[in-house]
Amino acid sequence: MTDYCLELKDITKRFSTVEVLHGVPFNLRPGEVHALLGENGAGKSTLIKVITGVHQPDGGEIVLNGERVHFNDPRESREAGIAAIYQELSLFPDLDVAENIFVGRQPTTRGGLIHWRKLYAEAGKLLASLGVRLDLKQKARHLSIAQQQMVEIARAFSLHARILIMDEPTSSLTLNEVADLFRLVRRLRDEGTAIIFISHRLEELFELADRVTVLRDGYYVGTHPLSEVTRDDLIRLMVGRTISNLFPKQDVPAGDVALKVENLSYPGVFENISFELRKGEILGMAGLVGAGRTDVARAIFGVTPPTSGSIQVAGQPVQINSPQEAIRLGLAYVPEDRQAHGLIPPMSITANLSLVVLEQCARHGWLQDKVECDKAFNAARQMEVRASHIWQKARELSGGNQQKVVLAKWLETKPRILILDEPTRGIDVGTKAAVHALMSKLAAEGMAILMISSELPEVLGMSDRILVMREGRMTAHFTRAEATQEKIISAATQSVSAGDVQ
Amino acid sequence: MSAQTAPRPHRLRAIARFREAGISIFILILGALVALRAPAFLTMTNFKDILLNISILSIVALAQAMVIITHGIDLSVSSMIGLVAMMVAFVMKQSPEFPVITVVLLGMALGAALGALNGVVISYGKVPPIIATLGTLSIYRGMVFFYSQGTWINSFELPRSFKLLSKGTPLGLPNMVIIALVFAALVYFFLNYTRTGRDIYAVGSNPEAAQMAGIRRQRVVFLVYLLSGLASGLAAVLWASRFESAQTNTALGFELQTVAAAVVGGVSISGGVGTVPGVLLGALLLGLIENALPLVRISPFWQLAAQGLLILIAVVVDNLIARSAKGK
Amino acid sequence: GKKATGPLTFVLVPKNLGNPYFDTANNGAQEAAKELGVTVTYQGSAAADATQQIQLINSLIAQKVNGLAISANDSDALVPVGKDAIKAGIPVVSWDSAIGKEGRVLHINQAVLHDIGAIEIKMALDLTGADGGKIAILSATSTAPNQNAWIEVMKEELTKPEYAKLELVDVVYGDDDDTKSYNEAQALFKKYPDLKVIIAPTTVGIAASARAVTDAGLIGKVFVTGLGTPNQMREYVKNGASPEFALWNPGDLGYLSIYVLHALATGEIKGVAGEKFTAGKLGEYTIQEDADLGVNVLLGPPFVYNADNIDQFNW
Amino acid sequence: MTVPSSAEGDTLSKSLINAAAPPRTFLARFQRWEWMLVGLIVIVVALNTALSPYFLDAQNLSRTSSDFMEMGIMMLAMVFIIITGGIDLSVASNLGMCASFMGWLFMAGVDIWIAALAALALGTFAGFVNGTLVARMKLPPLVVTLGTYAFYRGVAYVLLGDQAARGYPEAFTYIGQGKLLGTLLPFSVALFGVLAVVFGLVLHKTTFGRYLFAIGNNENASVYSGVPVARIKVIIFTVSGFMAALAGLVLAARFGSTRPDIGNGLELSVITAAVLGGVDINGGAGTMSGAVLSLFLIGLLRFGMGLLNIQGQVQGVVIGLLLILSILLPNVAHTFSGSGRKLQRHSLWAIIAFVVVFIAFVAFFFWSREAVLIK
Ligand SMILES: Nc1ncnc2c1ncn2[C@@H]1O[C@H](COP(=O)(O)OP(=O)(O)OP(=O)(O)O)[C@@H](O)[C@H]1O
Ligand SMILES: Nc1ncnc2c1ncn2[C@@H]1O[C@H](COP(=O)(O)OP(=O)(O)OP(=O)(O)O)[C@@H](O)[C@H]1O
Ligand SMILES: [Mg+2]
Ligand SMILES: [Mg+2]
Repeated sequence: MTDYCLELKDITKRFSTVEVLHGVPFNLRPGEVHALLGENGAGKSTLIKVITGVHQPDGGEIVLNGERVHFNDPRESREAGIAAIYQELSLFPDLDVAENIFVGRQPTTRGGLIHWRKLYAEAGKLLASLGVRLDLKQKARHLSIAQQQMVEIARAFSLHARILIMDEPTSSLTLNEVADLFRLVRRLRDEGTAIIFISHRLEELFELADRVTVLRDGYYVGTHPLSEVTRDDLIRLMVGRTISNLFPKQDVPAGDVALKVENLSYPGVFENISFELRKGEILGMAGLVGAGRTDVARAIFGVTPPTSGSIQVAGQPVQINSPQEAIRLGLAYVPEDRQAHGLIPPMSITANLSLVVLEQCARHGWLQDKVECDKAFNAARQMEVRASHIWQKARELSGGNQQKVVLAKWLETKPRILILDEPTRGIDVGTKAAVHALMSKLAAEGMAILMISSELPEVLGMSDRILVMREGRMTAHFTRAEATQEKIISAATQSVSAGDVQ
Repeated sequence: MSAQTAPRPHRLRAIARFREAGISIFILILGALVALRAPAFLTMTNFKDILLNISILSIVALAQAMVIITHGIDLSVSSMIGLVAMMVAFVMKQSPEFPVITVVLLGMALGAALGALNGVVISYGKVPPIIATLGTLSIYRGMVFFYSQGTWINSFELPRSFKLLSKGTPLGLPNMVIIALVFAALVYFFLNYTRTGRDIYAVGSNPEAAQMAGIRRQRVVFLVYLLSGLASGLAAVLWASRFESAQTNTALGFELQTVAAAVVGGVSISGGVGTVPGVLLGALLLGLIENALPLVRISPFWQLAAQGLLILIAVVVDNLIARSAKGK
Repeated sequence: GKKATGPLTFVLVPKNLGNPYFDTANNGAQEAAKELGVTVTYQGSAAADATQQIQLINSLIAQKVNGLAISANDSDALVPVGKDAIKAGIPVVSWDSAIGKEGRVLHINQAVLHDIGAIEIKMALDLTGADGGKIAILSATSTAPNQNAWIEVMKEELTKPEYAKLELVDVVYGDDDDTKSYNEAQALFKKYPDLKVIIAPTTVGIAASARAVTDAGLIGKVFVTGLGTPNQMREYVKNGASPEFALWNPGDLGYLSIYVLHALATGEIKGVAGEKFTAGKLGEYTIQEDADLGVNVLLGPPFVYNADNIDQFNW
Repeated sequence: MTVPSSAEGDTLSKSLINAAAPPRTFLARFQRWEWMLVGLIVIVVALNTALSPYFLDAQNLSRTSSDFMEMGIMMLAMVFIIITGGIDLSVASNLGMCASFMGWLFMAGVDIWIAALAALALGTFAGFVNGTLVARMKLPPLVVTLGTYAFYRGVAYVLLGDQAARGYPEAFTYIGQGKLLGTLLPFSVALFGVLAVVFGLVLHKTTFGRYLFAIGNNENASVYSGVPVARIKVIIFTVSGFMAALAGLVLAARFGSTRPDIGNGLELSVITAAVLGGVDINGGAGTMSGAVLSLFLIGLLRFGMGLLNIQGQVQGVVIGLLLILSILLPNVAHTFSGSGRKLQRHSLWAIIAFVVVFIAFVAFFFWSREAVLIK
């Protein structure tokens, strides 16, 4: 068994009194892609962080190239040749794209000074090989989540590490970027790099990984070559049952127009966006990274009001200048960046869940603890949030569970129009099915849903109609029957010379 | 104070220059208005005086800016200046034959030691910067008092060579101005062309990410406070030389001026953002206001109000320009 | 108040600590303490600020000391706490800077207001010579009551015929801050290129002005005078930037304060006009009363320092 | 490791989360920090009682307590602001401006109560200006209030110049000097007590208070969640302005007069009290009880040191040390008791280097000092 470059033996990890990893073994060979799979909160990210030294294990040992190691912080693991992309993105908002890639190890001239020209040249090359078109001098602050993810990937690749760990790198990427990424990953693998890969998109695992290790509730379930298991096997290993009917959107007769958007523009970001959204309908919005879908959603929700164009809610023309007004009009928006916009990480699950409906938990401004607590408990239960209790801090939750809290929080407002931006980003298959079922149910009850998603199967499966955006413009509009993967991709990538589609 | 070339290729350079445009324009307008009312403003002596007056401020403000870029603040600079100035003055009084250069080094070393204490408490002791330096602000000031027992060192007790350190003009400009310019150039170089310099921005921009990216965050944080102490030590020597005295209340309240110069110069109080030219312009603006108000014969009772108002206007104008630049 | 028995404890309260002027007063006070066989402690706040000074006095009242001699940071703000102290049976006198009349038994006046203003103008004329010329005043803070009173006197003096050639062109404030005073002095040279004299009735301002004159190379063109301490001014008296300046002896002021407190605490005097008492080496004093200062004791005329005598003093 | 059978079942039927609230009684909410402050207060009281016979004297405590009330009044609103991640450096200047305005009006013959109301209005407006610049112009609070710090104090000088306003009627000075009928309790202390309760309740028991914490912990997410962030910021700065003006009235009443430099420098004391009280300077955490306790701690400590004739500067050193050590010591203890992080060789060298530098500094300090002072 000496051909393992990394071996974990009986890793145990506790957070205060709660044990989240119970003696987990894991091994990795050079030149393989080893997938890590498990439900939300199963302990994948924690395991990764134990490997890289973000957390120290409470038990067990880590053997790297035959030697027992102990990392006090990520720097040490990095020096030992391990590079990682964490689930929570960690760019430097005030540094530009190129410098973000090389931070801490900028190329220098012989005199030891930073060689800026070389830095930009190399960053450009790297991004080009990933198929990303980004302004190298743009500050990371202005990047979308997906773009940030690409920069993180570029950074990890530039390290030329012997072990590369990627925790849900594709969670907000679209097919094209994923394809580019996989091409690169394969090349690295062929060069002998060992890769740990985490994703909730099972198709990706089959496409890329050689072996898979499954965790459940912090326990080790098993390791299998992917050639020997089926999708259903994996799901059963993960959740202990099978899940059928992944995209169950029922057909509901569309009702009145709930939201009508006409010629919405924000110069330089998006132009002339027009669409209608009816009650009971799910309108999918597809597009590549940076197509401007999030910006449109934010404009509608009043975060950054559009400079021109009109919005009608239930037939009434409205002016939405702030999220508050949007909420009052019955809109809800589940943002794509849950850390920055969705959650208040240092506060409890309860406080997070009640934040948007705080007035309902209060009488004349005085908080009614009992009401708040009940509301939060029910909401968390319904969404199957996995945590020890509802007073746990949101930042201590696993990524997927955080996403569930954000979803639950917005559903609490009982919106008439729900805008979902990457709603199932980082959510495991089981819960994803539940979320999809929920969306379907809500639509059936008359809610109008605008769903932005980079996961094409989700868009295709859940939407009644599909809009495609490219570079801030609408380029196509399909009904469910017309839409195919190919058509969407082509609309998302090729500019339509004839201008906007109605 | 000429605009230095940014290390980045074209477009960003244009933006970076534009970033300082707001305050530059404001300085020009203010200068023009003052010149109209007070002809004495546009004289060589006056320019020299302004430069002299902002030299010390620039040095400390640059160090303060580095601290602020890491998302910290050093309120203790004024007390460090007070303490080091007193100690240096004591040494000068005791041994007037000491070569001036060693005194400068001594002052910097003493300041660095005080800064290191701040740095340890903040970086390794994890005490929030504002709390730690609010504490050392009064601790170091108390030490001045304890050290001197209330004695002041006066002009006649200081050797001439020491007084000339700040005012001599062997190179055309007063030494102090040259020292400040050299210091600014070094900081500029450090911040833009060394990894450690870039680490300062990285740490301020996202501390956790910096740690993950292998930057020794605590070391960087420690370093900026050390540098802040070092700069304060240098400033203290210049201060004692320029004002030819050391008193228990030397530089009292100066910390707010250094913070003001940095933030007026575009250093973001939430970390990660700030440039050397910006800080120099910030110091220049403050120096200009201080110089101009007496010259234009604004009633002394109005001076403080005018000063505050001008700072506010400068910040607002700068903000509006920056925002309209982003909107385009 | 009630007559204290036992060993007496008096407290000398300066405007703030760490100022040689006040420390010199304390030296005088300690000398008096030794002569009288009493204890004198020297207690001040960190900053020259009324709020802090009141806190300090409250804790001194709580300790039931036998007498307080206070140099007030704010003549009015200290009145209530002074009253409290008197009510608690503690005699309160003010020195150097007065507390409002109701807040103390009497004030120990370093020099007659008028004398100080007059001597400053006289020194200015000495410096300009008979031809006169432009003069400016650089004061401390615009709120300092004694400064303002002196400035008033100076303006009155200037109306006299012998000073007709002197022209007061400006009054500026250096806030007793070295840097600000220096800048204000610099600005004065620029505003008035033919300025002859700067009068700075403040120890901080006079030193800063003299240094500004020296730095600007204006020695012999612009002269500085006013109120200063010998050590601070020694350099500038010798280099000619400030050939003469005035001040009383703060040591004597502290000395006298303790004698007055002692006389009050032992019941030797009650603090009404006309009473007489002897203050050690300083001789006999009479308590007087006038409209501005209320009941007070006058230390004596201010002393003029110049190149001939300055080396006799070290404080 | 095998999977225990309990994990085999249907996830949906498994209870995933617990509502069991951690104890939420008043005492439990009294977190570690507050207990530490209580402990420190007990120590200070015990030490002072042992060292000075004058300390535990109702009359004395009553007299000294009013010395800290202006600070306390401003601190209450400052806690709000700091919890949202902001800061208000202009409070003491605003206090000065309002007190001066009142004095100016009074000297111009306006009835004192009308002048006082006008001063309250001015302070409120000044706070509103701060809030507007912060919330609407999106300028950092530190920058804005650094500007108004100079401006408001400047206005005080413009109003009163070299004059003092004096002669306030007794009915008015009662606010700062009076005691509640028949008791030793100063009116200002009672006023502060009532306000502290109100502010504490608002902070911990209302939606408004919850919003403050939300903003301090994640302002962006608060905006997305429909929290009226801008409005709340304007409100808290306005309240801070009002409280500064109120503190100005109390201080002017206590002084019985106003000069434009009144209350100079108090802002740092106010901030010190708040942060020593456990209010997180980065926003998002803190309690009103902690802040109030720390105010008492500082007051008792200063009074006690005053009784022991400890000089003002030394008192500053003690408070400074207290501020740093109260946070540093628990952190250090935590690090050393910490989880298996062993001391590495280079950190050992660093510690040695630091100690050497420290000793060298101290040695030089005393050597150079004695060379001059003792001769
Ligand atoms: N800092 C922490 N404090 C307390 N509990 C934590 C902390 N970090 C993680 N946990 C808990 O550890 C468990 C595992 O979390 P982890 O992030 O490893 O899950 P995951 O498998 O990555 O899930 P996901 O797919 O949702 O990202 C979760 O129950 C989580 O609540
Ligand atoms: N044409 C463009 N030119 C420059 N910047 C753009 C353009 N379109 C979008 N952006 C910027 O790119 C970022 C991504 O936009 P947005 O997040 O709306 O895209 P998206 O379709 O949601 O993509 P993602 O899947 O990456 O979230 C935004 O910051 C936006 O300002
Ligand atoms: Mg995870
Ligand atoms: Mg998006």
